[in-house]
Amino acid sequence: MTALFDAVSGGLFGATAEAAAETTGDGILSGDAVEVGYLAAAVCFILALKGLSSPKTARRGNLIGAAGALLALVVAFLSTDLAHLALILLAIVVGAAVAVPAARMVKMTQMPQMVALFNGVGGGAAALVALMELGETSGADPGWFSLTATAFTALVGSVSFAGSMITFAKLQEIMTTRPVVLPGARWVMIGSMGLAFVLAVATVASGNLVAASVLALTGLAVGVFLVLPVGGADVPIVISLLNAFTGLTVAAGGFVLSNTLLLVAGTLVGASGTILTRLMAAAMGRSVAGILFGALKGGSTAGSTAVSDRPVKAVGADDVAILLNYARKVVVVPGYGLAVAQAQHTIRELAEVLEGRGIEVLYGIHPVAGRMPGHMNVLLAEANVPYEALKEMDEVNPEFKTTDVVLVVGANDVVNPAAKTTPGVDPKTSLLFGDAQDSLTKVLGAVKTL
Amino acid sequence: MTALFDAVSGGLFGATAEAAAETTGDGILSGDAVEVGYLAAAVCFILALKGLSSPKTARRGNLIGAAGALLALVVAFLSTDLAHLALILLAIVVGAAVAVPAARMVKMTQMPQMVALFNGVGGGAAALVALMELGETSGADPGWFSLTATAFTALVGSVSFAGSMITFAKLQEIMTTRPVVLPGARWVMIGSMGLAFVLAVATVASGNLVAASVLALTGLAVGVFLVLPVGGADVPIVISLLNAFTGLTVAAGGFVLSNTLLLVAGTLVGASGTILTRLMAAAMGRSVAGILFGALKGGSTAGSTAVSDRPVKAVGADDVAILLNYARKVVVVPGYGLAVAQAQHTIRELAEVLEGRGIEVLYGIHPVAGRMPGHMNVLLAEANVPYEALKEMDEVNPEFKTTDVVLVVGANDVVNPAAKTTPGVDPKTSLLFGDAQDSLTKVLGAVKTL
Amino acid sequence: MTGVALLSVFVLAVFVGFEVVSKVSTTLHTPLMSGANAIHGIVLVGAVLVTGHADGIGAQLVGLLAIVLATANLVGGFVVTDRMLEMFKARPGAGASAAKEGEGR
Amino acid sequence: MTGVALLSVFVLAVFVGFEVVSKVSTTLHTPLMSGANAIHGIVLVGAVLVTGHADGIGAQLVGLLAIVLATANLVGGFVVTDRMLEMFKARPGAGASAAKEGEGR
Ligand SMILES: NC(=O)c1ccc[n+]([C@@H]2O[C@H](COP(=O)([O-])OP(=O)(O)OC[C@H]3O[C@@H](n4cnc5c(N)ncnc54)[C@H](OP(=O)(O)O)[C@@H]3O)[C@@H](O)[C@H]2O)c1
Ligand SMILES: NC(=O)c1ccc[n+]([C@@H]2O[C@H](COP(=O)([O-])OP(=O)(O)OC[C@H]3O[C@@H](n4cnc5c(N)ncnc54)[C@H](OP(=O)(O)O)[C@@H]3O)[C@@H](O)[C@H]2O)c1
Repeated sequence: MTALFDAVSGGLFGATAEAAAETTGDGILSGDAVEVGYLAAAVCFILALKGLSSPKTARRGNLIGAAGALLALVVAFLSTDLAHLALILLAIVVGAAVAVPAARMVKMTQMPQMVALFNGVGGGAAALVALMELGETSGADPGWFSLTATAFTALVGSVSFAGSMITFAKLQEIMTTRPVVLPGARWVMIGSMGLAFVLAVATVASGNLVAASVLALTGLAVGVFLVLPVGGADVPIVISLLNAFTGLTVAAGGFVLSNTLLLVAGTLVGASGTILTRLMAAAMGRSVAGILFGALKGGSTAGSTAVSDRPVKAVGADDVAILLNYARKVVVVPGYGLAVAQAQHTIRELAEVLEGRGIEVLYGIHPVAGRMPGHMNVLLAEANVPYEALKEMDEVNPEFKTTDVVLVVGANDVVNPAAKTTPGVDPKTSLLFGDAQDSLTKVLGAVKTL
Repeated sequence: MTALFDAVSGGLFGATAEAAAETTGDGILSGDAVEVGYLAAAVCFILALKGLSSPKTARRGNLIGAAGALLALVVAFLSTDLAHLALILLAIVVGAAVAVPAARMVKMTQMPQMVALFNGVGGGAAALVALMELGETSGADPGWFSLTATAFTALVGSVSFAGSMITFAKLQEIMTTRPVVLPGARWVMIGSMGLAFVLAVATVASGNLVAASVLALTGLAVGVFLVLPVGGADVPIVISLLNAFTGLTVAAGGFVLSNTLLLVAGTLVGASGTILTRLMAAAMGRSVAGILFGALKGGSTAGSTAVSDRPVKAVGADDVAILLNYARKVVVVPGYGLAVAQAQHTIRELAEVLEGRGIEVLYGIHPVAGRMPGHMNVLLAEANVPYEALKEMDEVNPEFKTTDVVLVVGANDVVNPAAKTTPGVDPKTSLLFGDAQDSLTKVLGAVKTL
Repeated sequence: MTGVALLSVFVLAVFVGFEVVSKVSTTLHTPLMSGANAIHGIVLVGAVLVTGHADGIGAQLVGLLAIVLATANLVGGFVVTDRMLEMFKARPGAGASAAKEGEGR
Repeated sequence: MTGVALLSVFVLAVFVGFEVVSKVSTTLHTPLMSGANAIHGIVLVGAVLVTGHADGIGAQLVGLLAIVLATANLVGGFVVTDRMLEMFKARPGAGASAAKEGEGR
């Protein structure tokens, strides 16, 4: 017992402490000042996540996070004597010059792709950092603990990179949004995971850069095969999962570099991302394992698409307008179709007209309507719908008792399986076929003339 | 800037690291194994607090905490070569032999005293530990950081000890429960706080054991004068505050000894105790500063006791029984009087009889009814009232709309100032005078005969 | 551990302490306070270590006193908390209406 | 920092991460995910430090690539989150009924 612990700790802590000395010893700031600076940045990140958890403080929270990142970067530059300073600054400028316009100009409906893309490149960067650090320390033995963290970073960072790129391609409709199940995919997946395991063991045992690099390449394959069989409806959950993966990767990178800030920031994201993923999966009534491995077990992860034979009541825009006009309380249930048709402004205008006539209008937001959880909130907020009117599923369900009309806009897919919580879907339901934008514009015109 | 930070960190981190080596270097377990053991114990404490935050997991949480403490103690014994082992074990046995029977035999109404007492001795122990550590390291300079922690521990530990003892004496009615405002108390308080400040500076500057010991004695005086002017009604808040103080003291002790476990455990208690104190103060509509210093600013902290001239409607037990019997929904608001009269079993029996007749019975618990927050819950739980029937103020307030009878048992004091949230206190109120136990027994008998 | 490491641990523990109890219901205020009270009795570990390294007879006596006090805090705290919690049990199947209301929120 | 210190910090950060987001409303899931996504872009600090100590030209190029990618993650993440949140504003005085309902809970 004692002997074991001693052996472990010899390998475990000797080299990391040395590495810390290496990276924080020779700059303008003392090592302790650097650590205190990193701690302050970590606190900023915690406050950022806390702020982001409440609508009133969300924006300030994000700014606090950005301030923390800036502080950390300044501290890093002052912490040690950096070679190639000009090139490093240039690379930062290039990265910012690409990302800022992209982030500024992206359309609201394309936000999810953007998040997936940024997540992927972050994971890729973490994997590259771990490989480089391994290359640098090739002489000394970094110890099994640090090597395990290196292998983890290289593997999971690559998985996150490749998975996010496939997700991006699916969302951007560069490739099909349908689940892709290649013949024998199951065996390819099992094989590449096995290979990754062997390579990870080899990396830890030998500290060999080649083994770690091949491990990273295997990670790319794992990432691709992990996300390919996921159907469009499950994509939001996968983005959240990959986000948590990148967080854990960065945390492992913190162990590799003995850097508290990477450790805390990555762990925060990994832990909160895991919770978020579970919340989302629970809201859709799915298990994360089912989403990832369901397709491989046979069939895609998309729901059954058997067409029901029940007669539906098709109505025109005028009928809908009349229904709305003589209601006292209307709940709008927006869905993916609202985003596709960019009809958020029209629905807001319609709601305002109705409110002008004393009709109460609420929005019932299914947690996974749209392409990401909360996508509908962002979209409606863009159209200046105040967030007080946006109700979550739990809040809005009791409202239905006193509601006269429920207007389901491009959300048949979320309302249908949710039939148990949304009463009266069958006989009292009328369908207005057509594009959400066209139809709503017609309804709006009809309401105005009443 | 750089020079400053370097100077700071020289004093700051040199000696504490050395102290760590001293206390964890020479035992059966390696230093790292000890740290991992302490970390596991710290995790147990976090899980304990998490568990204690939910009724279903509370008991398990407490057991997890106890298991963590046991683990930590075993690790401590194996961490270093301890002298006087037999005496140390004997002292532990003595402490346990005193505490366990006391904790087992205490009556439910006397729990608050017990908590205050245990809290006080913990604070005292922390102060003694800090003084001893200072005495041990008298040769070397422990650095300003460690000395600041020492001064904090000695002072706040003593304040917590003395304050808790006064609280105990008040609750146990060894002394008056009225606020005690000695003439010139304000100046004594200001004087002893000033003296404490001077002594703390002296301790940090000189590292002198005598200065630190006098500081601790001054802390005793501060503690006494802090709690004396607090009225009985504010005592629960003060217990909570002193609990947080002891937590912070132990955390500072962790800095003094470079012991992660004391640091984490103490900080957890300090942080959670602070939140708890604020929650309680908010529920009573008081500020913590007002409670502590209100009496000194002039007058006691007890509420005004001006007798109202409004006519009251006095009724007999039979009338109450009839009111209850023909209600559909009854809310019981228990208070301090229920505890004093030990009437919890009678009220439960009454509720069961009423429920047997199809009447819904809820308990509306004011957060600070009784002698401690949640005191009523503990008391009613003792009488086998299920916790689902216990409603907090926020939950029960909407219920009043549909409630026919509100039975206020020994809680006139909490209901009265809360008149704004409890509708209809005035004309619809009837009073049944007498001891809670007697009266309830009469009411119960009357209900049974109906 | 070095000073900065202790500082980092302290800062994170503050956040954990704040967050963990911020959701607690008033029903559990007394047991929570009592449990937290028990936890800071872990100063016993500090008392044991310091006493085990104490030199003079005076320091030893003070140390033993600290151990007695800390043990009372630790052991007594957990026992008294357990006694409180022993009594918090759910109604055994009966009281459908109360249980329903409990879930209705 | 030593290995155990890092481990302690890691464990505490896990608890902070779990607790901080466990109360978030679905309204904020997308911005929260996006903000968390930006935060892990702080791997830029690691990329800068490693590149600043890189020896070979190959390692330097890889390091610069990592810096570009990490910067995109960090900067783009915060900007896109801010854009999302820009749109979450309370109704300016109007909509008394909605506001009332919001507080009613
Ligand atoms: N498609 C994707 O790339 C993607 C990506 C991520 C997440 N998701 C999620 O997956 C779910 C289903 O995905 P999917 O690809 O199978 O979507 P889909 O079936 O093409 O469309 C989903 C819903 O949107 C409605 N819709 C689409 N275009 C519309 C328009 N122009 N006007 C009005 N309504 C319109 C559809 O209405 P009808 O029932 O009337 O056809 C349907 O109810 C979505 O709810 C979304 O949450 C999809
Ligand atoms: N007293 C203490 O040592 C102490 C300590 C800590 C906290 N507190 C808190 O301080 C508040 C007021 O303290 P206090 O000392 O001024 O208490 P108190 O006035 O003696 O009693 C408070 C309440 O309990 C009722 N009560 C007392 N004995 C009763 C009995 N045998 N049967 C029925 N009802 C009985 C009183 O009813 P009537 O109005 O009918 O007299 C009054 O409403 C209490 O609510 C408690 O939360 C008190």
